[in-house]
Amino acid sequence: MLEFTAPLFLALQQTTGLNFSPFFDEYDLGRLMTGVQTSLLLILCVLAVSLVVGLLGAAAQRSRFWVLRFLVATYIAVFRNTPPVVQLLFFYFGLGAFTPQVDMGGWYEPMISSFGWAVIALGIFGGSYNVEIFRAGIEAVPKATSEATEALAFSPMQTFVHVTMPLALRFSLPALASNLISLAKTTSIAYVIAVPEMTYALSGVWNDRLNVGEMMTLLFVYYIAVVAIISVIMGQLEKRLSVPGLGK
Amino acid sequence: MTTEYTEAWAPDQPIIDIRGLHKSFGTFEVLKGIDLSVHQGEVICIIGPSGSGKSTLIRTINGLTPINKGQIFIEGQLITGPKFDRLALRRRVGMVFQQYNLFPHRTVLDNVMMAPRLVLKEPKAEVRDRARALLAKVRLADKENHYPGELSGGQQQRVAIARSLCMRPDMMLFDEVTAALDPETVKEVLTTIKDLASEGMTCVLVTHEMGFAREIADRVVFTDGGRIVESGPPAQIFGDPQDARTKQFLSQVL
Amino acid sequence: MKTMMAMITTVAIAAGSSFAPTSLRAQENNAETLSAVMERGVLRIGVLGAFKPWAFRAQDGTLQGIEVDLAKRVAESLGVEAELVEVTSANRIQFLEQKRIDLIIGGMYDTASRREVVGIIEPGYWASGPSLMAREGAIESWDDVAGKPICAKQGVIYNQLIETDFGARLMAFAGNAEGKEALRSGKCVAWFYDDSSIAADLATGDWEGFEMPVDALFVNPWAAAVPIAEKDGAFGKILSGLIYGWHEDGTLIGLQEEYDLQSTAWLANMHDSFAYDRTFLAD
Amino acid sequence: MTNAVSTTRTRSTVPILLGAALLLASLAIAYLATSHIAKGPDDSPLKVLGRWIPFILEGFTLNILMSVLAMILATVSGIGLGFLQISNAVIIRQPARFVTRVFRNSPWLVILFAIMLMVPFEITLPHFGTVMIPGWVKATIGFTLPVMANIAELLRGAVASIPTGQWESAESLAFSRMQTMRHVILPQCIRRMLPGWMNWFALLTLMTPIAAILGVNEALGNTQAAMESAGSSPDLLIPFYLFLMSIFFIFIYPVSVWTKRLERRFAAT
Repeated sequence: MLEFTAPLFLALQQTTGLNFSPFFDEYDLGRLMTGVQTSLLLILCVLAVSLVVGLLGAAAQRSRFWVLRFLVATYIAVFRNTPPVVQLLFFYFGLGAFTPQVDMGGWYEPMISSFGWAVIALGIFGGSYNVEIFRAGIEAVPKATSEATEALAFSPMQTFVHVTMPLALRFSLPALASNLISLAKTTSIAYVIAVPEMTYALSGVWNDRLNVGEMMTLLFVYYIAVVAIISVIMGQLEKRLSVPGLGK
Repeated sequence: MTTEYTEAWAPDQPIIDIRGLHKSFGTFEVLKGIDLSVHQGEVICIIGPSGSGKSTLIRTINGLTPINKGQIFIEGQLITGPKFDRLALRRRVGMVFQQYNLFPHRTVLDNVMMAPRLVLKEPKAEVRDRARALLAKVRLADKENHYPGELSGGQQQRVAIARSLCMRPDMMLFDEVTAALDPETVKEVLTTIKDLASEGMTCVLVTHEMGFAREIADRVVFTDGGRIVESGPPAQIFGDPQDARTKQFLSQVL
Repeated sequence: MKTMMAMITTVAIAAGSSFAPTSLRAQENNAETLSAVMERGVLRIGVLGAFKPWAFRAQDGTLQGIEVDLAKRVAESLGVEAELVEVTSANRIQFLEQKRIDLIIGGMYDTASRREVVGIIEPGYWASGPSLMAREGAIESWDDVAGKPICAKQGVIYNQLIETDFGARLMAFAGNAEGKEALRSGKCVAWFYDDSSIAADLATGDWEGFEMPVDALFVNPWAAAVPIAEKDGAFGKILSGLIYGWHEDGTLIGLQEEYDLQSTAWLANMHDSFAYDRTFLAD
Repeated sequence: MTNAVSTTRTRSTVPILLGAALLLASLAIAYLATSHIAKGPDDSPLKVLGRWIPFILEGFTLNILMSVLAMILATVSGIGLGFLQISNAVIIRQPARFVTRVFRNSPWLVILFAIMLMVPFEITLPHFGTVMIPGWVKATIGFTLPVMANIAELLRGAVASIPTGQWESAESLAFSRMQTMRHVILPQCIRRMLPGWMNWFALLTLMTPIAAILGVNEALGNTQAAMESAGSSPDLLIPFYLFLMSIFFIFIYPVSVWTKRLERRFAAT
């Protein structure tokens, strides 16, 4: 790839002074590629964890046990009202100190890497918003619908799985899309615990090459593209799940 | 048809037997002692001013609304006791609501098939055949792949009736099923109910359609203030009401 | 030696108080900073904030340390107030370019690429080189880091080396505190940073069970820096003279002792080679 | 009303108690987690924390200052941008939408980096001479931009949600577009925007610690500096970070509770 881009971007640098080093310098290209891969994987994992946490939380909120409901309420209150950066640092440095170490053949590494902690911390952070979104979705399902299922002898579980959840999911989609997008953007703060995602990778490049403007432009383009991709996927999902006459 | 359900009950006994029923919401007493029995194949219309407890009464019959005092027997079984299996009851008693309450994310055919498949775990092919037959019966065979949102209110209400019938209930409860409909679609729903009644289905209806009540009811029950004021054959209630309140009510609605 | 002599002469001229006005006027085109500083009465020096014992926050919130000391000395020599601006290694050059600060005294290596963008003041006032801090016995030689996670700090110039030359996996944190904490809690096998800083950490007694198992990869002077246009202007010359003086009169070695740092060969050499032979003063 | 459904409704009117309980719990956890590894009674992590609390709180005032200033700037500029977005002229509308889009879709940290590194630290104004922009001011600008874009979007959404009948009836009364906007549409929009606006304030405040990454001495930066100065002992981490989370929580939680109440009240009407 480098042999195609290098002449072009070297010429660009000579004529305009714009230094897009990842497109002609092998080391910087490596950083960029690691950055893209790590960032995409991080976003994917964080979104997945946040969705699972959100669903579990929303289900737990409907539990008959007040202790469980109180725990979920506490979880939401704490994670939605404290800074995500501090949460991340707290998880990584605070709780990370108590995780066991794994023998890597002569040296030890923590069982949960900085990437792992970023997934956990950001997933839980994003999940606290998803719980509320799913709850709102569930509350938007007309009560009369579950009345009908009751009259038809559905069990509460059957009602939840076959009627409430499918409807709640559809009602939640727009809010969910915007939360997932904002969560994907928030993954950039994994920078503080040295996860080699995009912001980390490119800041490394501009520290060494002093090409802040160029790398910043790349960074903006990257995140706008990521947001666009998530919007498209969520839009497609909304379209596929859309049912004539529902939600209009 | 109902032998596996109860042995003590014989078809000549009341299929629904309500005794001394009381129900309060908070401090407000909605039902102040209702006694009502319905026999198999009977069509009962409950009429009365709004707030008189008609809807609450019909909802207690399949346990949607828990009661405070009294007893309800369905096919000889006490359903108001603590240990009663409500799900088993609801398989026997079909109910249709004012707001059709179809599942908007499922097609018409799926709506009809869902309960027998999930609750009764019946084989798919069998349920599908029955569902199609029922949709044909409510004259909606051509709409089976439509979604509820694409249908008119009257059509949705007929799907709701088919959906209930697909559970093969022994009796049907109709809670003001035409109240939310446009006038032009009321008739198609009433026709469906009439067909059902003429086939011998036990039906209890809460309705504001006096003409319809007069036409199909075996017995009309007038409730007011949480009590049954009077009941009797439609000719008697509409033609020669005994109680002053009945007279006044009928003079307002007729 | 010839250049050294030339330098000293120029510095002497530049710093000589009676000649200052003339020389300032002569250097007008590249004396912007100095005149701005004098006019303002405030010298803004960029120092690191979490870089013990060179620059760090004391409990009362004030900045203290060797570099802070030096920064104040510069201001004092110019007869202006010192305004300390906390910078990070990732932003100090930008700060200087944008004229937010007049001068960097912030643990910055003198390198060829930096000489292209900022005015590096000769001589350096300190020197160090990249080394490792690790749990005792964990690392024996530089080759031991291959394939292992190594903590470092964002924006340190030699970070790249440990990946390219030794095949380690670099984990760079925004601040030293986080990087060292990551080492302590076992997130990486070593902390890759300056030997001087590591020695300072080990000297505090807070790092029992840790060691500096390898020699520095190289020894690199730390230089103060001014905007590139000022390097050969009055401001650059004055600084150069001041730093020369600190070597010569033992100020730097004194600070090394004051802050309980291990004495380094580099400072001693500088002191020896700059020392002015005053024996002739003896009667 | 059936039992199965009613459980979802019974929630969340214990906010203040919950907050207090959380704070106590976090301090208790901090104490339990650290007391047994403390070196001695004089040097326990909580004692160390106690000594540094004024320094951390001093940093926290900067967080509040940044968030309040950024919110004011973002509200004014966001409303302006929002109006540009719904302008009738394409030439105004399109650039406004583009700006909104860029700032809504970029991470806070990236915007902050961009502002911190690419905006000069000193500007020359015609009458004031050279003015220096301190780091926290630049950070404030960096925080303003994403909030501005989102407030613009809030405004656009709120205006769009006003039924067209309102516009038509105002038009039939011979109101100009500006008059309609001022006297009919905006008063209704403010009500609709309020919960969203408060949400953004909370979010903004919670993002301010990222300024520490770029060297602003706010609460997080001061917390890290404090731990470093206190000998960066590992048993400081949990109490220090928990304390930091607690002060943000105490500040933001009432805002969230209030926002939720407003949301519910507006949803009800």
